[in-house]
Order: sequence, then C-alpha cells, then structure tokens
Amino acid sequence: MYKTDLSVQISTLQMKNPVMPASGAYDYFEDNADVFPMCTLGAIMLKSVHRYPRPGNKPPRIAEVTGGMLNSIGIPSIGIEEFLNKGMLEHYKTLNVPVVISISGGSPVDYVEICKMLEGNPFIDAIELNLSCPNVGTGLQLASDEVLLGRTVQSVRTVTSFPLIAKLSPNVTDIRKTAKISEECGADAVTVANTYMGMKIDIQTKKPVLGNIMGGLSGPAIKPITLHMVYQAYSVLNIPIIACGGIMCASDAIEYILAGATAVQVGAGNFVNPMLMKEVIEGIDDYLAKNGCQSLSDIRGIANCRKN
Amino acid sequence: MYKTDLSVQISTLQMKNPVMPASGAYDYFEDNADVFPMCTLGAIMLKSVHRYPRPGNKPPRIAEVTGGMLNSIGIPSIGIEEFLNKGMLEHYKTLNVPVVISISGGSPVDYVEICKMLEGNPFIDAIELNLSCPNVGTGLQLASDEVLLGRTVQSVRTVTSFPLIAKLSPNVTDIRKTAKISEECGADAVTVANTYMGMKIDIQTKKPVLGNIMGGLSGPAIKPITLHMVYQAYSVLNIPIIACGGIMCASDAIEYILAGATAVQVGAGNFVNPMLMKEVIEGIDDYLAKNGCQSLSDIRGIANCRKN
Amino acid sequence: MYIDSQVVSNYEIDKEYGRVCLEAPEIAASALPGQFVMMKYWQGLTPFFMRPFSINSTDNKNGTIEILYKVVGEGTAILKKLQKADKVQILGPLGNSFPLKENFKRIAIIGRGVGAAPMRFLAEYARKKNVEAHVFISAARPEFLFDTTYFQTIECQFTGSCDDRRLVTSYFEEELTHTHFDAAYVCGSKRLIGDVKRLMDQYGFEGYASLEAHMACGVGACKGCTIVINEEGTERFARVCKEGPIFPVRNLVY
Amino acid sequence: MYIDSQVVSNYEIDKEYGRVCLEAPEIAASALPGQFVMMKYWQGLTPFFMRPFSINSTDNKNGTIEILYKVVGEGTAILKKLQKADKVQILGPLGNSFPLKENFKRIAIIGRGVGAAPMRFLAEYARKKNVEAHVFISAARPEFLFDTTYFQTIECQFTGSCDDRRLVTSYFEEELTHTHFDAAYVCGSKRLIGDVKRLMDQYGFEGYASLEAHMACGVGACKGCTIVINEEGTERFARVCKEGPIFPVRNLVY
Ligand SMILES: Cc1cc2nc3c(=O)[nH]c(=O)nc-3n(C[C@H](O)[C@H](O)[C@H](O)COP(=O)(O)OP(=O)(O)OC[C@H]3O[C@@H](n4cnc5c(N)ncnc54)[C@H](O)[C@@H]3O)c2cc1C
Ligand SMILES: Cc1cc2nc3c(=O)[nH]c(=O)nc-3n(C[C@H](O)[C@H](O)[C@H](O)COP(=O)(O)OP(=O)(O)OC[C@H]3O[C@@H](n4cnc5c(N)ncnc54)[C@H](O)[C@@H]3O)c2cc1C
Ligand SMILES: Cc1cc2nc3c(=O)[nH]c(=O)nc-3n(C[C@H](O)[C@H](O)[C@H](O)COP(=O)(O)O)c2cc1C
Ligand SMILES: Cc1cc2nc3c(=O)[nH]c(=O)nc-3n(C[C@H](O)[C@H](O)[C@H](O)COP(=O)(O)O)c2cc1C
Ligand code: FES
Ligand code: FES
Repeated sequence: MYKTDLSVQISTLQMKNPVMPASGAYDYFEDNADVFPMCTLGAIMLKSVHRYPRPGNKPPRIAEVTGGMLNSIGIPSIGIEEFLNKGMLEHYKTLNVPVVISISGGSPVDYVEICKMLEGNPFIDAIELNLSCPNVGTGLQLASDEVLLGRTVQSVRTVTSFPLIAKLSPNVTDIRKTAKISEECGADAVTVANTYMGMKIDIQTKKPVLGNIMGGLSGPAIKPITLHMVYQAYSVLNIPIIACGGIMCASDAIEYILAGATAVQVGAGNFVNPMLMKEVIEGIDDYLAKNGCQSLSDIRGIANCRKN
Repeated sequence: MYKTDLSVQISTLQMKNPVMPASGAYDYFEDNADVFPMCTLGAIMLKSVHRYPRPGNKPPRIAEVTGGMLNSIGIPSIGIEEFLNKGMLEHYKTLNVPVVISISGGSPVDYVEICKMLEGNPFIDAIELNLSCPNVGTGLQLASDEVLLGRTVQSVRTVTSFPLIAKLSPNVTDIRKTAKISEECGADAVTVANTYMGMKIDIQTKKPVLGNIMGGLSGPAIKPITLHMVYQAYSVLNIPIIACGGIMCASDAIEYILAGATAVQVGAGNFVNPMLMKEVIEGIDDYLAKNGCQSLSDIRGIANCRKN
Repeated sequence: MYIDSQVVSNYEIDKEYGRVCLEAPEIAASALPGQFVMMKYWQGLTPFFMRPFSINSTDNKNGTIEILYKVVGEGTAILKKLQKADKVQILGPLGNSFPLKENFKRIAIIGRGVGAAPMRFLAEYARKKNVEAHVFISAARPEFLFDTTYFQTIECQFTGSCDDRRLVTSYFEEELTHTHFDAAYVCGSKRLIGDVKRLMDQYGFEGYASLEAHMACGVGACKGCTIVINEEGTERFARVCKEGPIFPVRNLVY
Repeated sequence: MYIDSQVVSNYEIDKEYGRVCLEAPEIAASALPGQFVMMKYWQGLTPFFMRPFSINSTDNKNGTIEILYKVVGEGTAILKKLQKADKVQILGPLGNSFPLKENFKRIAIIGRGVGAAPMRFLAEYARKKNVEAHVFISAARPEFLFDTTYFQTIECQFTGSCDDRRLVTSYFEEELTHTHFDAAYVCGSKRLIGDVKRLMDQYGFEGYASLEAHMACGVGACKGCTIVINEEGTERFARVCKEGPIFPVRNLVY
C-alpha cells in the first residue's frame, strides 16, 4: 500500500503510519466530513473525555486570526461514566484502527479515577492525558506546573498499564523540563503540544471576541514555536514525541519528524482541508521514497544537531 | 494636529502619541525607507546596544513563515563604549523626539555597567532593558528566569535615574509573574513582549533554515498570544505596559490599548509596510474621534474585565 | 461531499452583491432547502477557515448550484473577484433543512437582503409540493430584492419592500390578520426573528429560522459554532452547522 | 520612495517567466543599473515579506519600470497573475549599483536565465557611456534568452547559449584569450560567480556580482540579509540590500 515503511510504534501502540487527528479536532461518525475511510489513519484519537459532565464554554467559541484560530470550546463532555456506559469505545473500535482516548480533569485525582475505570478495557490501545487545555476552569494547566504535572503522570502511571501519552502545554518557560518530568514519571510518550493561550478583542464592541475571554491559539501561526519545542524536547528525551501544532501539509509533518517527532497530530488543518490527513500520509510516503529512505527512522531527528 | 489627545506618559517620558518602533526593526538615518518624517513618531527606540562588540549570528538570519518571520540577527553591535564615543546619541537627539535606548548584555552586571555609563546622558530619555533576546549566546533569556530578572532590574534601578522599561520575554509560563517582579524591582514600565523562540526546517536539505538553528518569531502570528499577555499583565500591574507583537494595522494597536497597553511598538510590520507607524497613529486618532473619545485613557484597558 | 469545483459564472449584482454559479452535480442532486456548503476559493492560509454559504438554488440538469453573496470582509471580497473556471473546494451539502411538514398548506417566507439567500430553494420546494407560499422580502434598494421574478414565476405571492421605516414582518402581520399560515420561515437579523416570535405567539403558527455562526469545521466536529437553545425549559448548546442552521424559533434564546 | 503603483502590462514570456511593466516615474528617473525594488502586490499578510526584484529597464518617457521575473514560489506566482491596473506598492530604488569606472573601456556582462534581469539596464548604461560591452547569456531554452534583440540594438556584442553542457563563462573565456576586458559583471549561481573569480585571477580584470538574499526590510535596517565578505583578509558581515546587491567578486567568501 505504501512505497515505504511508515509504521511507528509508541510503547505497545502500533500504528501503520504516523498520522492521527489532534484531540477535539476530528470526529469519526456522523460529525465527519466523510471524505476518506477512517482506516486511512494511523490512530483514532478521541475528543477529550472529562471526569465529570461539562457543557463547555459559552459562545462565541471560535475566532479566526492571521494564520490560525482561537478556540474556547472548553471540552463539552458527557463525563467518563456516561461515556463508558453508552458503549462509545466499542463503537470506535469498529473502525479497526488503534484507539487513543484523551482524558481530562480538573485535578490529578480526576485522571487517576478515569484511568482506573479504563484499566483492562479491551477497546482502547492508549491513553493521552490532556494536561494542557487552556479552556477548563480558570485556565489552570496541569502541564504548566511542574509539580502538579509530575504528580499527575506518576499517580496515573501506577493505575494504568496502557501506553500513557502526556500532552504537554506550550505555555511554559522550558518544554524540556516538563517533557523530562513526564518521562521520569512514567509517560511512554509526550505530545508536544497543545494550543497557546491567546485572545482577540473586537474594537467595535471593545470586548473580547470569545465568550470565555481567552482561548487557545492553533493553526500554522504556532508551527515555528511548537517545532522548536519538539526539537528541544527531542534533545533530552528517550521516549517518543508526538508533534502537534499547525500542520497544514505533508511538508509541515516532515519538518516535525526531522526535528525528532515519531508521530504527528493534525488539528485545525482538518477544518481547512478535510482531506489533509490523507494528503499528509501520502506526502510523507512520497518524500521518503524520493529521498531514498526505507522508513521513518531514516529521517527522524536528523535535523537535530543537539541530540547527544 | 491630532483630532484627539494621543499623548501618553511613561514615568518622565512624554510622548505625543503612543507609537514607537520596536527595537531592532527600524532605523532613523541612512537605513530608513524615508517615507515619513521621523518626528511623526511618539518615541525613537534604538536597536539594542550590547555591552561588548558583537558581530551578530551567522546567516541565514531571517526566514518567512505563515503570518510572520523568524529572525536570528543576534544583536550585532559595536558595543556601548564605541557607541557612546561615536556620538551616536547626539545624532539621534537631532530628530527632536524622545529617545529610548535599548540595551542588552549577557549577564546582569553588563546592564549595570551600561546604565552607569548612560547616567546623566543628556541625549536619552529612557532606557529599555532587552532582557529577552532569544538570539544571544545559548538562548539564555534573563526575562525567563525570575531570579535573574529581578536581580537585573533591581541592580540597574540603583544606578540609573532614567525611566526604566523592562522588555519581557513571552517565553514564560506566566507573564504576570515576570511583569510583577519587574514592577517590584523598580521598573517604570514593561514592554510585553519580545519574539517567541521558533524554528523552521528545510525538508530538502533536512537542516534548520537559520544559521543559528533557532530564531525569534514575530509578526501577526504572535499577536493573539501577546495580546493575551498584555491583558494578563494589565490585571496585576500598576505601571504602564508597552505592547509589542504583530501590529500590522491601527486596529491591532487599538486591541492592545483596549487590553491595557499605554503605548505600542511596531516591529516586523515596518518591513511589510514602511508607512505603517504613521497609519497606526492616524488610525488610533480616527478611532478615538469616531468613538467620541477625548484621549487614550478613555479606552485604555476597558476590554479588561479582570482589572481589580 | 468534498469536491474540486469550478466557477461556471460569477454575476455581479452590485458593488457589494453577487451570484456565483458552481459546478457541483452531486451536491445539486442531494441538497435540501436550507442546507449550506463550506467553500475555499483562495490560495494560501489567510483567510483561514472555509466560508459557509447557503444554497440559493440547484440546477440538476446542468449539475450546478448557485450562491448569493454579500461582500462583508476579506473572504467574501475574494469571492466577488472569482472568474469563470477558477477553482473552488466545496464541502457539502451540510446541516439540516427547512422542515416542511405534510400538513402545511400555507407558509410564509421572510427575509432581508442577502438573508433571503436560502429562500428561493425553499420556495421552489414548497411549490413543488403544492404548498401555498407568500414571500416577504425587504432590502435597502429594489435591485437587492433578489429572485423576485423567480418567486413570481413559481406562483408565490410576493411582497417586496424597500421601506426602511417598516420591518418586513409588518407586511406579514397584515396578512395574518385575515389569513391563516401554518408556518413561517425566516432568515435575517435577531430583530426580524424576534418579531416573528411575537407573531407566532399572537397568531399561532410554527416558525423556523436559519441562523449564522462563525464556523470552523461545518460538520459538527469542532463544537465551535454553538448557540444556546431552550428545549422545553432546558437550555443547552446546539451546533449551528449540525443541529442547524435551521432552528424552531420557539427554541431560540436571545 | 514608497509608491502606490499599478500594473501597466504583464507580459507572459512562458509558463514560468514574465515581464511586468509598472507605473513608477520617480523610480524610473532616479534608478541606477543594479538597483532593485521591494514590491507588495497582494492583499493580506501571506506572503509576509515584500519581494525584491531587480530593475530590468526604466522608461523615463512613459514613467515606467520593467521587472523580469521567474515563478519560483507563492510570491512570484501571484506576480504572474497580475493584470493591467492591479495595484502594487513599490519601495525603491534600493541598494548600490554596478560600478562603471571612468577607465573601463570594455566590459563583459554575464548572466543565466532570469539572473540576467539587471543586465539590460547595465548594458544600456555602459553603451551610453560608450563603453564596449560583450553580453554572455545562457538559458535553458532560446525563448529564455531575454533582451537579446535589445542588446543587439544598442550594439553590444551578444553571445547566447542554450547548451547545458557548457557554463556561460566558457564563452567569455574564449574571448579572454585574445581580448582584454576591464571588468566583468555577473549575476547568477555561485558556480557562475566562482568561475568568474577563477578567470579574474587568470586574466586580470575587475569582477562584480549581483547577489540575492532573503530580505525583510530592503533598506539596511533589519540586518537580516547579511552575507560574509572578506575585505583585505578581514571577514565581516555585509547586508546584501544596502552594501549590495552588487559586490566585488574578490570580496566574496564561499
Ligand atoms: C449557515 C450559513 C449560511 C450563510 N449563507 C450565506 C449566504 O448565502 N450568502 C452570504 O453572503 N453569506 C452567507 N453567510 C455568511 C457568510 O458566511 C459570511 O458573510 C462570510 O463567512 C464572511 O466572510 P468574510 O471573510 O467576508 O468576512 P469576515 O472578515 O470574516 O467577517 C466580516 C463580518 O462578518 C461576520 N462573519 C464572518 N463570518 C461569519 C459567519 N460564518 N457567520 C456570521 N457572521 C460572520 C464577522 O463577524 C464580521 O463582522 C452564511 C453563514 C452561515 C453560517
Ligand atoms: C536584490 C534581488 C534582486 C532580485 N531580482 C529578481 C528579478 O529581477 N527577477 C526575479 O525573478 N527574481 C529576482 N529576485 C529573486 C526574487 O526576489 C525571489 O525569487 C522571490 O522573492 C521569491 O518569492 P516567492 O514567494 O515566489 O518564492 P518563495 O516561496 O519565497 O521561495 C521560493 C524559493 O526561492 C528562494 N527565495 C525566496 N526569496 C528569495 C530571495 N529574496 N533571494 C533568494 N532566494 C529567494 C527560496 O529560498 C525558495 O527556494 C531578486 C532577489 C534579490 C534579493
Ligand atoms: C476546536 C478545537 C478543539 C480542541 N479540543 C481539544 C480537546 O478536547 N483536547 C485536547 O487535548 N486538545 C484539544 N484541542 C487542541 C488540539 O488537539 C491541538 O493540540 C491544537 O489545536 C494544536 O494543533 P493544530 O495547530 O493542528 O490545531 C482542540 C483544538 C481545537 C481547534
Ligand atoms: C529583525 C529584527 C531585529 C530585532 N532586534 C531586536 C533588538 O535588537 N532588541 C530587541 O529588544 N528586540 C529586537 N527584536 C524584537 C522586536 O523588537 C519585537 O519585540 C518583536 O519583533 C515583536 O514585535 P513584532 O511582532 O511587531 O515584530 C527584533 C526583531 C526583528 C524582527
Ligand atoms: S463548525 Fe464545527 S461544530 Fe459547527
Ligand atoms: S533586508 Fe533588512 S538589512 Fe537587508
């Protein structure tokens, strides 16, 4: 099917290619543009499921900015209990692609509780901890607080045997620190990164555009910053990195892989081009073939002079 | 000349309007596009002068990205001593606009030494401490380290009587902290903010595009993030904020003022539109007039619900 | 469907208004009145989002759809400049559609300016089902009373108004005093929809409004286009792109 | 100068190449050969930077300048699509110019493809000063040997080559074996410039190269377009936009 070997492995999570949606930016059933088969994807990533039911933030929830968008969706969720009761996971499993559930909570204990509920569940293949949503509560981001971050990852680690992916916040002084803490506390991979806290003001109404005042910036505008973070994280980590931020074409994904990423997530790009993930997968394959490479490991991290 | 009162004051620095260039993105004499008189500006901001002579970083030094640019200029400088000996400041003073000198160094003591040399100098009106250049040395940013930041501002404060502006780094977890530390250590104002660490990789050569590997991201891409930082800083500060990041039109500057900024700096926008600063000044004036406002204080910070 | 389409024609109605005809046979064949499409018709990444537009009409014979648009910003300004054969990516048809219940015998169709864009398709659909349709449209100038001739051709009763002092609903109200309507369909400002709500309470008919919201995905995935709706006393968020863009007026909360 | 200009004509030479004529009387009147302009000719913020282009020719009577361009990316692709009367912001003329010293009697002008863009203006200037000029241009195809007729009209000796196996400098070298040149002006690849350097050492003439670099400001302010040059053994950074784009070949460091 592919010209080269696009497969990647993140702990026990086996992906036939390195491309998956970013959490919250893609749906698989009725809310999908339905332009390519779901089995095209390397993995199924779910919209973050919260510990408790949440309605999400008040509208307006999105705003367009140069090179991207702000969102303050705020993780509307039916809560993990109803989510499990409804058999949602069984449903996702029918897609025949590894399923990664993204989970979120207001405190470390929320994550532990969710992971306990998920332990042994036959319908998921990995867990991503969304530690970095800027839109929950007062903007507290677990992944921006080194102590809370470490505590959360560590305590979750003790209750789950699933591959554990810590999704880090880019709103930090030094991503190397939070990445390393995640690794040391037992994460099997890190996702670098989530959205950047941002805002937009309507000069006519003289008020913030978003109902929630601030939101998370995503899209191509953030790519240079997140790319640098992946590059930095790669220089200190021994676990795989999943890059996430502003991917709008195959070349963006390849930049991330050259910087050290093992896999990539596509978020806002899906809105602008519903075909994007398929194009990215094919584009990476073409690039490898044209450059005489057999597999992703031939190019992973080779732009990185800092790796020791 | 203006329809409204555009004047602002930052400590003893009196500006007839709130618009000045961002350090390093504008020149006043032979290296100027020369499309409007310099006296149009609210203040003259100089390219950072380093403690010691520096050649700057190796090329390529700039790269274009979606919604902005990366630069790794690296503050080429003749060093403060030669700068003063050459009578550069006298030269700037002939422009008849308040002059702000931006200074940079590798350690707190560098800043103290420069400020001592500047003390009593009749040709400057204020000092901006560039504590946040991502392109000097190994990427050490004084303004990303709360202890070093406080120490630098405090020790400079004891040796200078000029209005002191601390230019903060956006590469921090919480701008409120570094802003507050600056205030507490004696800064008269803060500039929020400098460029974001970023990079670009050439997928053909498989290497970073910039000679210095990483550079600083500026331009409209960063505006939502910096705007949010200004908004946040305003909620905790009692000293004025100078907003800097991605201003490409008057409306961008007005957003910053609504978020709480007293003055604004225009950087990369000058490259894209050499007329920009003049247009921003006139645009703010028009906006105030159209909105029935007499002066900037009528709108400053009014989008900010968090100010207590 | 997500198709690579191209411009068949782009007719300038005025400086601000235009009507673009696009090659889209599958969309023309499957669209329902009230549905919309997301379109990208520029190179590069600014504007960022695709732009949503109602389907004004479909032509199954020629395999085309028409969009009626008003220039309000960067994205619509680019639309105005499109020329024959220019490329357009179209995702659609999206959203729900105007419900036209079996028992509806007479309906009112109300809109203002480009807010009337989805109404032509609805009127056509109603007339095909032999439902009596009274169309009430207002606009700033007579040339902005779009589709007037068409409404008359398909034998809708048509009331057009360019009188800025009267809300278009006032003409409808005059009719209501002597004629029963089963339902009214409205697309326009909050004020217009609010006034239809008042008339619903007073005269008893069903009301449906076509709403707009900023959209990212258009398919229900991002949860970005929500509004608050009230269903039997319970407020909840609903996505305009998915649960809408057509909502029962009685469920709207302002 | 920073002017609001407009397109007078935009002539397509080929899929990839074009020649645009722009209204710019003051620039036409003041420009020197080798100088360039920065241009913005699109709406919005992507591409971000203005784009630098050499002045191919000036027409003082009509108050226009011409730019010869090759489509290599997003910015030049937009340039290709410009039509008569489209708006263009132009900053210029910028940079230094080709030095043509009083004692120069015979010069060589060397370029490849669109690298020859600034050479027409130089040749015109040299001929006006009665300097003998031999023009050596290579290109992938005969239609990309731009300005051939013009060079001949103003009585330059002209050598055009589409032979991919030979560097254009090889024709120059043949001439050098029997004719003395005071200077050579080159615009093109590093390889081309390197070869001119070799010939300079061998035959003794002055060499000047027109360089390119990514530019932000174009006026010397941002220090973004630097290259390393070697002046009498000392290496330093020089800005292509300000100290250049024309540099003595002997100062170049590769
Ligand atoms: C379901 C739906 C159907 C629509 N049908 C039509 C139609 O048939 N014809 C037509 O001309 N327009 C229609 N619109 C509105 C159209 O999508 C917007 O006018 C367009 O997206 C504006 O893009 P812009 O870049 O020109 O303006 P921008 O610069 O993005 O915005 C200009 C102004 O328009 C507002 N705006 C932008 N996008 C939207 C949006 N999606 N919804 C509401 N307001 C917006 C902005 O807040 C701003 O005030 C529809 C919108 C929706 C949601
Ligand atoms: C002083 C000067 C004079 C020039 N004169 C001409 C001319 O007369 N005719 C002409 O066709 N071109 C000329 N160029 C080159 C022209 O500016 C670039 O081709 C153009 O900016 C590319 O823009 P783009 O968006 O199409 O390509 P991009 O997508 O930006 O880039 C495409 C490719 O071109 C390279 N590139 C982009 N910008 C530059 C640049 N400024 N210098 C060197 N390489 C670049 C990129 O690295 C990339 O490989 C000149 C450049 C300079 C600096
Ligand atoms: C509409 C929207 C909803 C999102 N919801 C979630 C979420 O539920 N959980 C999460 O971890 N990240 C969420 N994100 C962040 C994305 O997963 C991703 O990290 C971010 O958008 C950066 O990637 P991008 O630039 O490709 O969009 C959301 C982003 C968007 C735009
Ligand atoms: C080419 C360039 C050179 C810069 N040099 C300096 C400098 O010497 N000192 C400094 O404090 N900031 C420097 N900056 C940062 C700007 O002053 C400004 O903080 C930043 O570019 C963000 O503003 P903008 O988005 O308007 O460009 C430089 C930025 C650019 C683009
Ligand atoms: S636009 Fe994404 S859910 Fe409606
Ligand atoms: S482009 Fe700014 S100094 Fe040359």
